[in-house]
Amino acid sequence: MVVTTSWYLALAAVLFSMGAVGLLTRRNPLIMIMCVELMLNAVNLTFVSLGSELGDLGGQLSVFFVLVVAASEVVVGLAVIVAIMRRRQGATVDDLSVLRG
Amino acid sequence: MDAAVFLISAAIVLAGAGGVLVARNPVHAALFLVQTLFGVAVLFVLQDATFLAAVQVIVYAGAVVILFLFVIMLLGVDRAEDLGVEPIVGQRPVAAVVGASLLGMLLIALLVSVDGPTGAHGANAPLGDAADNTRRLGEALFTDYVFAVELTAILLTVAVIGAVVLARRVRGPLAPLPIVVVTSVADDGAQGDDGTPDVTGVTGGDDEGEGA
Amino acid sequence: MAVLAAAADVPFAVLPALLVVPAAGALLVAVLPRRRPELLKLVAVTTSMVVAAMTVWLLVAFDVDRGADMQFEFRQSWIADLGIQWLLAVDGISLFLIVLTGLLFPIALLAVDPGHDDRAYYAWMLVLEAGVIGVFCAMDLMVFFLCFEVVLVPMYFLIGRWGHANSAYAATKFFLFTMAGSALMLIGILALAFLHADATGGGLTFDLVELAEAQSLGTTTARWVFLSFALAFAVKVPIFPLHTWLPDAHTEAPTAGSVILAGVLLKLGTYGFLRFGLYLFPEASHFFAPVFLTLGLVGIIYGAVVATMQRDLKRLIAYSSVAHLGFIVLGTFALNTEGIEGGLLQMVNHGVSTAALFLLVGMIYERRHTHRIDELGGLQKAAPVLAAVFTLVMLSSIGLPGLNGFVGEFLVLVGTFNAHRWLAVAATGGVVLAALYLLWAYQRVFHGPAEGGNAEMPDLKLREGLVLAPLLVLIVAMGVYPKPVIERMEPSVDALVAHIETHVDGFHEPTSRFGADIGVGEGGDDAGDDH
Amino acid sequence: MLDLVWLVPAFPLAGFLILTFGGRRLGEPAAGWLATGAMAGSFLATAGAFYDLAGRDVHDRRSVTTLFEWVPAGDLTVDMGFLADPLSLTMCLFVTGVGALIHLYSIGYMHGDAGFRRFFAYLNLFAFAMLMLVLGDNLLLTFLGWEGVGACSYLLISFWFTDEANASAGKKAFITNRIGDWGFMVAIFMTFATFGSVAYVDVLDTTAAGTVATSTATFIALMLFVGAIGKSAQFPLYLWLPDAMAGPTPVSALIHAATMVTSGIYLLTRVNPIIADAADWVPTLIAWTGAGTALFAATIAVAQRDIKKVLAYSTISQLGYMFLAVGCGAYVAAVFHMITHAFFKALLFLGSGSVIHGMDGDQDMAHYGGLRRFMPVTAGTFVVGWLAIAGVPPFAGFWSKDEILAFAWNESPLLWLVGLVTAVLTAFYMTRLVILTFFGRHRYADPRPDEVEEAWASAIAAADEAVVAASAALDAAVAASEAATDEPGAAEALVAARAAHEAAVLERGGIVASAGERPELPALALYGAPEVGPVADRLPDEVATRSGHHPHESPWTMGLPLVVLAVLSVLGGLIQLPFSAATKRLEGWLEPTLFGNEVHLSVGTGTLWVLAAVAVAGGVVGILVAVAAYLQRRVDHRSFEQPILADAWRFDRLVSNFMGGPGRAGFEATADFDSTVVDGAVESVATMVKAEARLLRRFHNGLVRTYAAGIGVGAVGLVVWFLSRTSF
Repeated sequence: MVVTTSWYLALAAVLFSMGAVGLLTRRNPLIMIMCVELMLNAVNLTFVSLGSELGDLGGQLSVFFVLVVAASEVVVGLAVIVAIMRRRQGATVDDLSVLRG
Repeated sequence: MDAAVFLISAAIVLAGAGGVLVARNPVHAALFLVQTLFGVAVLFVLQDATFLAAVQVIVYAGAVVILFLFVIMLLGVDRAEDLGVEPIVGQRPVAAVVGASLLGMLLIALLVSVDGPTGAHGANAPLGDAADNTRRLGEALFTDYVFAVELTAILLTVAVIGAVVLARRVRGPLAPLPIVVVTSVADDGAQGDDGTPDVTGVTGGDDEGEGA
Repeated sequence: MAVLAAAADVPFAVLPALLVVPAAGALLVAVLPRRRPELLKLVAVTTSMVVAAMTVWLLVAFDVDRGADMQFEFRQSWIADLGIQWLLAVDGISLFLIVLTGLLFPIALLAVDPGHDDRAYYAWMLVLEAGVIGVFCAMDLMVFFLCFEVVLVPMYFLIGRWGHANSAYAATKFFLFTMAGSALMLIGILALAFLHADATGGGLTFDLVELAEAQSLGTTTARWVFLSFALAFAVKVPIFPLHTWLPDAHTEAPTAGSVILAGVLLKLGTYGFLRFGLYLFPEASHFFAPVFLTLGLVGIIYGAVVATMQRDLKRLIAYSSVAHLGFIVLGTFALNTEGIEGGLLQMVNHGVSTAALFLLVGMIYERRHTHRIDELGGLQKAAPVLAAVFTLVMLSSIGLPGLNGFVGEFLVLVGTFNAHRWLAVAATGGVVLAALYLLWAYQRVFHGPAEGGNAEMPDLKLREGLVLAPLLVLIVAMGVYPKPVIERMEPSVDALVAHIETHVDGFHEPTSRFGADIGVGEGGDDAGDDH
Repeated sequence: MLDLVWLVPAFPLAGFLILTFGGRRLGEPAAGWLATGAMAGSFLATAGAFYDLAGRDVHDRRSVTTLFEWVPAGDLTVDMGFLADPLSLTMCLFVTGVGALIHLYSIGYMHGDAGFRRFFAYLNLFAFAMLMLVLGDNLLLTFLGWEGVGACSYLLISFWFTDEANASAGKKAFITNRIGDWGFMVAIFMTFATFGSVAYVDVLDTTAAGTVATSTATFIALMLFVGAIGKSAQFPLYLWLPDAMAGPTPVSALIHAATMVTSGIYLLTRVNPIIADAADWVPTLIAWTGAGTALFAATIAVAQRDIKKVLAYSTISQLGYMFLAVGCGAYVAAVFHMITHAFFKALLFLGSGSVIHGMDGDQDMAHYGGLRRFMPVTAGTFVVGWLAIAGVPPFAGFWSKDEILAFAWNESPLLWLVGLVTAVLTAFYMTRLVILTFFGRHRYADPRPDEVEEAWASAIAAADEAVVAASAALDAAVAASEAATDEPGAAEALVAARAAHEAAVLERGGIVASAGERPELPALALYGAPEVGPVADRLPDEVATRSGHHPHESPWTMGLPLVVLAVLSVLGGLIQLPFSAATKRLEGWLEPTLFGNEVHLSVGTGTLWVLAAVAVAGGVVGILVAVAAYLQRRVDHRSFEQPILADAWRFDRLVSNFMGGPGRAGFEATADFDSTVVDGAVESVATMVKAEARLLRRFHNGLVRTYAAGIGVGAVGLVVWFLSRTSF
């Protein structure tokens, strides 16, 4: 039995959805960022698989950039979390609703 | 053979993701994340994207997750999170619906509407085999996409500086963040109810103010 | 005259300079050190003085013989593909309003110091001046709209930051009111331009003259578009039901703010009616004239009556402005030379007189720290000179012949009488009421025994006298010899009336019945049913 | 000389400017002399123009001097031009002449007043405005003067502004005048709409040519009449004139007797062609308004005690005569009476001013009496004025009034009757005034009702105190006797104290009783000093000090004008004697300005003689009755001074009550309407917007995960949308 691109895509879809659900359900900011990473990985997976499907290097190139962006995002995000946690030990995102209208 | 590898790694990936989803302790979640990332890396190899696989392992599993762990240790937020309760009313159902429908939609979109392999080939740089994948990537990055690469460099620098600025320890006592109880979401402030009818809501300015 | 003609076509583009100089001055002030109020004031005043000088030069160089057509025209494409261009010009209608602006700003700046945040204050004042002048000389609808809006911002801050107790409320009220109006006007402008483009098949243009001469809109469309303009102007004027922002704004604004607001800003509306109402939409203006005439009349009587009962001097003057501007609206929509000229003259006169009144009230406020009439009294004993000046200005505002207020008022009424007798007869009643509320206020403030702080209130200082002097001179001069002003306005006004006559079929300028046959019989007959 | 006619108003204007900007250096009396000089110069200029004009041929007696274009707008062109013709110059002559005299008088009258310079500045400004009114060659310029005199009148009435009453009087005058000015303005509009010009030359000639529709002429005439009754204080707009007496007396003489108030008659005379072309009922209306006002005001004057009030109502009444004349088409008679009235009424006012000056500002005739001994000059000249106004031949007033009455008879005997009754009343109240002021007892030192009241009050208070003291003493005595019963003296002391107490109570009872049945003290004590009974010694000190006071005659600056005016009041009649066309100098002189609209008497000479005789007889009757009532005291004067008359038929009160009541309430209501309804609508819009905002802000709860959910839903939605648009 041969692995078609569709398999990868299906996997990516599942992974992405799981990340999304995690993002919506978890309260710990760190874990929420992790969920974002999951979603990014799902996207990367689709890039790579469609790239190889179409025999196009573009897919992998985009993944490269996504990686970079993800990395910097994590860096900044974690910095923000550190800044917050300094002030409020063990704060969950639900506690941080200063911008309430 | 391929199928086996795919299925196994897919299982790993999903298991990891599930772990991240349900792990009550951030540290565990981080470890589950590593697992997922490895799985994805394997899938990359499976698709001859060897360089990306390597980067995936080094950067993600190596750098990012370690960073996560550092933060966790630094802040000692490895306290378990109680998943039994959900403070926000109706958040879980929404999450379920969103997740499910996302899944459905994406499956439809990716599988049906694309209707599988088209056999069409990109006009872009041709995809080599695993051997010269790295070389081709390098060529592409530093010729056609060199400008974008430079941009990423700048982006990273900015990110680093930003991180330093955000995370540096400020002198003196820190202003505590205001605690806003979630259940108080629905209350609408009392502004404007004082005698003077105001077109402006100028008096409404107060509760933005309390953040500072 | 040859000299003047020569002066008129010198290469020096005076109109852009009139916009640029105050703007530049504002920038300069903005970069000066905050801690040097006297320096800031110096810069601001000199800038406005330069502008004033230029406006006076404009007045001198204005070619009376070519009074009808646009002079000092300046054309510079701005946003080419939208057909928007910097198109500035002056004619008899805008000339004196520009001069008035140039005159009032130095006075307002010299008269009172902001007290705090000087830098921002002076910067905003200069921005305001640039905007106002822009409104008066813009001949491109988009540029006009731009300036019309730009004016709001400085005024908002002037009222809000340097005003009295309840200034934030007043400022926002002012802003929202005018904004609501002008938003519609923007739609109107765009509609006009696009419809014109469609009708003519030509490119998009916002050139006022071109649009007005083409008259390419259908009657009904034109009426709707006119209404969108009219609403904006009606708010600015303000016309009767839309006037409530004015008393609040005046009461809360700082003295300089009130001076500029009453002296210049209110004229934006009436000027707009002339330039963008009658000129762009002659048919619609003629069609809606009865409405505005009625509202103008209501404004005259209503404003006067409400003014009579005010307990705050500034509020009282604000309502008197409602009445005076009612006269202007009346004259404008009489649609004949006398009326429109009277309206124009009244704009200038009201600018001078009311500005002077607000300055005087401001001076009283500096001494007694109150605007409330019942807290004042018997001031004439302590400050005879101040009282004398106030009397003069008051009489001019009442419309005493020989002072400036009368000429405009009279022309307006004569014009209205020729067009609509009964309106004029009723409006003349407003003249009686004017005497009522002003004299009563004067009696309560200046007459009677003086007690408490009123008894030893210091009299007018020389500096204040000098600030007031130009206004007083104008008050007398324009009452005794208004001819120079009128003869510069007349050609443009005649052209405007002719424009209306050509574009409204069956419309003839309503004027004196004297002529080929004294049609007195007919004239007499309407008079006949009078009693 | 005629082209220099602009000098006439120029002199007082210059005077005004110098006095205004001349600074402090121009103090007293320099300012006064300067102003008087300006008026004198103006008078000379007028005289020069007068002789120049008189030298011309009769039909050439009209010259227009244009200085510059005043208001050139559209078809309307108004010049700053002066019309010199017999009518305007006649007016100028007595305006400047009488004006100069009154200026001179004021130097003495305003002596020592803080606002000396200001006063003369105002006076000059007034003279300027008045001359503009007279000389203006078009309605608008006349209107300039018209409003100008109104403003100056306002300034001068409220000259002593620290007193609220004066301030209100000034305001009232200005506003009431404005109501008239409304008519004037409308008339100007109509004139322009009809003739395309407001210049007298065009308007009058066109009208005289008879091309104007009756209805138009009627309208214009009516509106001008409205203006005229405002300025000339005719019913119902006369209300301001009595109050205007709050101003300094020279002002009352100049503005509110001689000049300004007559401008209404001047205006109507000026536009006589329009009145002639108007419907017939317009002149009738004018005549009856005049006659009615004359009678109405005369009845009020009978019961006034304030000397200036009497003169004020008498002025209104005399102005009524002039309107009567105008209404009867007797323009010459109107002008004639205007001139003579200017002479004798100015004289009377100045005389009263001199009296008030001598009595230290007291204006109540009840406090006068027998002043002729103290101020002979004033008294003598005043008597002349009295005879003149009472219509006693050969004084000036007789001739003019007689002529008016003749024309009234010519119009309708009923008018004549009203005029005659008025004449009788005039004679009566003027005689009353003269007697009360200059003859009879010197009542100045009499105790006045309020003082007597005071005395009684103090007496009763004292008695009360006595009783209190006595009872206290009694209690003390009782206590003492109880303390020491064996003491021999105690009993006697007790008895004495009790007796003293009873005495005090009795005393008090007596005083209260007599206070109860004491006679009502007459305000006007003609019969010897009022009897104040037991409290005479308790009168306040002022009474004593007053008895030592002696009214003084005024300085020569005040005396001279009186004398001159007295002479004029005697000889004034000479300018128009009814015996022959030759003696009717004024008529011949004014003829060119009347366009032949002067009515000609259709009654025989005999009738005229009879009428004159009757009029004189009426005057004499009035005088005799007054003498009987006030000098010989054969008739009780109270039967004339009815309260309702003293209250001016309650008309003024009625109007002011309305203004203060419903009128004011209406204004208040409008103001509230503005703040509640109009502004309320605006506010309610704002409130609605705020309510919506309050709803919407609930969605912005600040919870990241909620927002995330929103994004998720949005994402799903997007995908759905895309899918729905892709064809499978």
